[in-house]
Amino acid sequence: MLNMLKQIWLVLVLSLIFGAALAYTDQSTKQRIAENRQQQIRELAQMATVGELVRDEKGQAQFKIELKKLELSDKTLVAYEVLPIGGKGPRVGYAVIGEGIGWDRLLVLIGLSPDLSKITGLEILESRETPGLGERIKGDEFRAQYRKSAQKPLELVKSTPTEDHQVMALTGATISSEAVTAMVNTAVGKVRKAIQSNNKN
Amino acid sequence: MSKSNLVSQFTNGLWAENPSLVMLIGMCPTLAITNSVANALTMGMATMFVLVCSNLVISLIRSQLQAHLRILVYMLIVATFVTVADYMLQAYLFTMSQSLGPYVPLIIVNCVILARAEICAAKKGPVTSFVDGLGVGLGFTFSLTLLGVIRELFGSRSILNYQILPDSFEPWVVMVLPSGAFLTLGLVIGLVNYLRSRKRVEA
Amino acid sequence: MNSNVSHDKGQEFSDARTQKIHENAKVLEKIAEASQPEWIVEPGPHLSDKSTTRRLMIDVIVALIPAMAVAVWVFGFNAIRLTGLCLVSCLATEYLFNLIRKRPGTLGDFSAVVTAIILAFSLPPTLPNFAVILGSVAAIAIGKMIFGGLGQNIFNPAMVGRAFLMTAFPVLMTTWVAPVDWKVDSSAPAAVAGENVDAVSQATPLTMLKPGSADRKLPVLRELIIGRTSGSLGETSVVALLLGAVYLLARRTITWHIPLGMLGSAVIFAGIAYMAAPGKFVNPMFHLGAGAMIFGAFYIATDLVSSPLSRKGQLIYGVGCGVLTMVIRQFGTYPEGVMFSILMMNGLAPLITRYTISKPLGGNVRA
Amino acid sequence: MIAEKLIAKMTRKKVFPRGIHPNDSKSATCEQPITPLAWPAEVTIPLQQHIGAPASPMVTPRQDVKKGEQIAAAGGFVSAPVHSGVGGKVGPLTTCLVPTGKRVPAVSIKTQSVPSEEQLQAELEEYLSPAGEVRPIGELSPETIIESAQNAGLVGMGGATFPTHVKLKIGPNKTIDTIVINGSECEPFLTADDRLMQQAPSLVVRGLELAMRATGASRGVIAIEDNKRKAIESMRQAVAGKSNLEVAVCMTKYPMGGERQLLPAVLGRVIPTGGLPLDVGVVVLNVATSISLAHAVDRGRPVTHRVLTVTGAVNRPGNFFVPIGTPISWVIEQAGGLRKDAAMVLMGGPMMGVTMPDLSIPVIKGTSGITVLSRSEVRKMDQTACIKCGRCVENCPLKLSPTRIAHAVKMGDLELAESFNLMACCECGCCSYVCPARMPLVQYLKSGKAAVLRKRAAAKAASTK
Repeated sequence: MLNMLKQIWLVLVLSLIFGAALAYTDQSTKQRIAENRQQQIRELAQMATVGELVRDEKGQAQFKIELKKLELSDKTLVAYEVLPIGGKGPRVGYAVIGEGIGWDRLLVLIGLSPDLSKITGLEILESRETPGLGERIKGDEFRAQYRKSAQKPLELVKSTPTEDHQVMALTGATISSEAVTAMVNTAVGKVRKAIQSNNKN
Repeated sequence: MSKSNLVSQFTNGLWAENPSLVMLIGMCPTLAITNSVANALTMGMATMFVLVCSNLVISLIRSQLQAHLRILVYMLIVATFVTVADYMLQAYLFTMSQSLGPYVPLIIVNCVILARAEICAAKKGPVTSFVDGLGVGLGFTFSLTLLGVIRELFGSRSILNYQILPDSFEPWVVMVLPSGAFLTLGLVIGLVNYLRSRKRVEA
Repeated sequence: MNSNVSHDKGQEFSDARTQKIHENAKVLEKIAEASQPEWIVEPGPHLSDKSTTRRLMIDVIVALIPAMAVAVWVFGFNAIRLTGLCLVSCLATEYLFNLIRKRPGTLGDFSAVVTAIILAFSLPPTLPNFAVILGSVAAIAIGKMIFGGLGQNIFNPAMVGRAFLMTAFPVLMTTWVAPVDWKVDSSAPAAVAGENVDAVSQATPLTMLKPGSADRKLPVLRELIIGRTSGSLGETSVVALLLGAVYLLARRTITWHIPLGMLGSAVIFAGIAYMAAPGKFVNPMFHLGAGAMIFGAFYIATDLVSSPLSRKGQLIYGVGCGVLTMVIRQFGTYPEGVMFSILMMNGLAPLITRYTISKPLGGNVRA
Repeated sequence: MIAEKLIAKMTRKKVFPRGIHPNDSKSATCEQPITPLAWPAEVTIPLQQHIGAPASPMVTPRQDVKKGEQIAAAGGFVSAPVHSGVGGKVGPLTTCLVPTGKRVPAVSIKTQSVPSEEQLQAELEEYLSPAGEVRPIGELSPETIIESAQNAGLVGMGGATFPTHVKLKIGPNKTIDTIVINGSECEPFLTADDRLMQQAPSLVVRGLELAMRATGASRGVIAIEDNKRKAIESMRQAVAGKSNLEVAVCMTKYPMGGERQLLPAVLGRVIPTGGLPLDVGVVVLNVATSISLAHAVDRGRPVTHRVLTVTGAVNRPGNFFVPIGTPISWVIEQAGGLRKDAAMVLMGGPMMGVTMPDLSIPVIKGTSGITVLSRSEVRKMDQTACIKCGRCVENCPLKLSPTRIAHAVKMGDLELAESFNLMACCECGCCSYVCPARMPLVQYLKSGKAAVLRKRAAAKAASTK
């Protein structure tokens, strides 16, 4: 026993010291990290609903909105109610996080009009698609296509859309385009159902 | 430890034993996150921070190291500093930490750090080890940034997101892809070898 | 003649006949010494087959003439622009590389010409000039010279160049145009060099197969055979390519193993898929005619350097190319898979060689 | 390759897989009857014309020798005595180059009492006709035959120059059932064996029967390529009525005459790598060797002359009956001299023949021909890098991969080369012939083999110390 202790005392001591150090780091950064996450979502939500985001000289976003997380029965769905800053005034809209798989995990944030009838914006939260191909889903032109009525599920086509609910796929990036479209359709469908059932309750 | 020795210990890591261009270790971050200068710089700095800290700590406790437990102790130390670095990045450079993805935690298994711990820190005093960590870390940052500059310039027309090449220049997507990383690394290593061989001939 | 035998000068000869012969011999020796030719001394064998590296390469170039003609007919000036540009930049790259490395010039073996033409033929007709030049440089520099030049490269240089372009400029490399309509364009010159403003964009037969494609008006087989469809420069016309292929086979520049393996396995693969789900998959003959299948099977996969050495290995290699192509076409996102399948099999070629090389007649040498 | 197999089956011709089809270029000399060559002023007879120990000289300078007199004794069992084909005065003992490139001791003889043309012609006729009275085969013991061969200095006259008596002396554990006379003469240009089979078929058969008697073989096969119609015809007539003898017609293909190709083609027996025909119960003899064996036994005639083809860029190509030791320059002069465009002189045929740097080199027992190539025929060495076309692999009659072996040799990795079966190479040169990159493949293989043998010898020497 003594022999063993002789050998491992250093490991034990180091573990204790480092454990404490890590605990301290975690404590001191935890809040900031959470804020960072929230801030990112808030920025994107403003982009998706209001459509613009002004930054000051330091790069700090000037927010016009606040987010209120919706308590939904569907626990897999993360959605926010978008309210004007300070909570005063009518609801700006909704922000929903859509999740799916393109070539890798994809997270998007979809902005919806207050009556859930229109998609007001689409932002990419997390993507690791192929640069130059799939990553072009981040492009403004592609995302702008999604700003349309949410009444009918969107359809992806490969040539110039002829109908309103059609979205044109990116050349050479069909899978990523498909994934985004599918995520939008699912998320919008789910959130509508969830909010309506919430309202009923 | 004399001053000139310290200087040579420092420059050694910068050039003669540059981890990614000469020793060819730490290839994972070298290839994966050098698609932009900002990424490369951050990664290099994070690695340097971990390297310097772990070198210092290992050097301080080197007399107490049990030979068969040393790797365990190294990992313990390295993992701690990597976690600290990761948290710091997430807290203060959030977007950067997002674009680096899992590569910051992966510094733990970067052989550069383990190699320096084994080669230098476990044998030499804290001052030397500190300087060594600084030199190797800077060398690593340098080579990563070099690759980042080339790849970002041709792959996205810009350096540090500041557009350099005109719009008429069609970006070479291949440069920001992993295949572009291999190509660039290969060419840079070729160039380095050519320079080294010329130096040797002259000497 | 330099005699190795020392003469005994004072020798007397017994009879007149013998003496005469000896005198004759001396005269002969003198004549021979005066006019001694420089004998060529070199290792055997002293005869050789007519084929040389250069001839093999020229054969391939000749075989591609019909495809070139069709390319000009289908894509107009762009065909000439692409081929010319590839030729100039490939040859220049090889020349410069040799210059820098202080090696003797290797342009004379014509391999760079073949690489240039095959690269040009595998590019979309409207690819801008800078991309064409970049692709050529990548093909020769990265695909060939870095490995040590002709014969040392693992991958087909032209395909390396194309893969580079494909990853560097994915959009440019997947923008296709419809064939030039000579009736309309007869007054004005066809598409202005490099600028494809006037060109009509049109999906290739294979792109039409992919889900989501709006214009799924598949061309009939006859169109594929003649080649007036959109696609890469030299891959569209089955008949022109086959014409060249027959020439290559007749000249024994290529053997039947790789093309048969590749086309055969592709047809079988596509046939099984077609029989299993006729609605989802198309006729195997369509796959044979569309895209770079024929071009790849006869001209790219048969590249001597990057294919296995043994005949058995070549058959396996061909089958690998065919199956991979069909897997990519039918299950992958890319509409075309010839380039990737050939590059993948290039990587496997040394291994295939290793496992298919024959045992010597009479068994291995006993250690 | 499949088509060839099919044709062979249909025409009942023998063939081996792979190999090459060079232009045989035999038309210049195949119709030229053998003519005797006038004696040169001086002959230089090398004392080592065979594989094995050199012979030791038995003559002293200024001594007179008669035609057919022995001038050197065998230096051991694997060795052969040497006889003079001319009469004259022995010059000082000297050395000379032999076609293999070695410098060996030699005896030079200044010819005297040069025979007239008629005498020469008579000697040739005697050489081409069977001895008048011969002892029936049954009365000769194997030992007598082998001893006669040994005394006559008989060696393989196809080029390998292995002492024939060693070949015929079969060890106690081995049995031989077949003797194959190799009349395929697959080297382009050469027609000496062809002419011998046309002009002296009965001697070939006599030699074959003697060899069968000596080894105890029950079957005799004479293998001839199908481009020698007349030879096939005359040999068929010569074996008519002899049930244990047959003529096997082979397709014309290089290297049909190699033992490792001939036996699979004719008998369907594959010689194991590193083995000999002996290992599959066969002894292979060359046509000229067979004739010399008949002469040695029936007439006691030593090997002093041989028939060889002089062809290519000479003015009067033909087949000549030449005393051994005659310098090439003399032989060429007798064949009308060199044409103006002559560029290369080969001892042997163009495939395996060796270039002569110097025309004073003498004809030896294994010289089957002298081929002179013109400037336009000499292969141009515009060498490029190996393009891995696989033609050498496809055509190697031993199924080796010459390019891989050559590459290993080039890199100095002999072990790798050996693992690719370097030592199995028979040096036929098919690989170099077909190589579009004009790589001297067979040269790499030859030098690799030599290097391995040197290494082994050094290792052996070191271990015995």
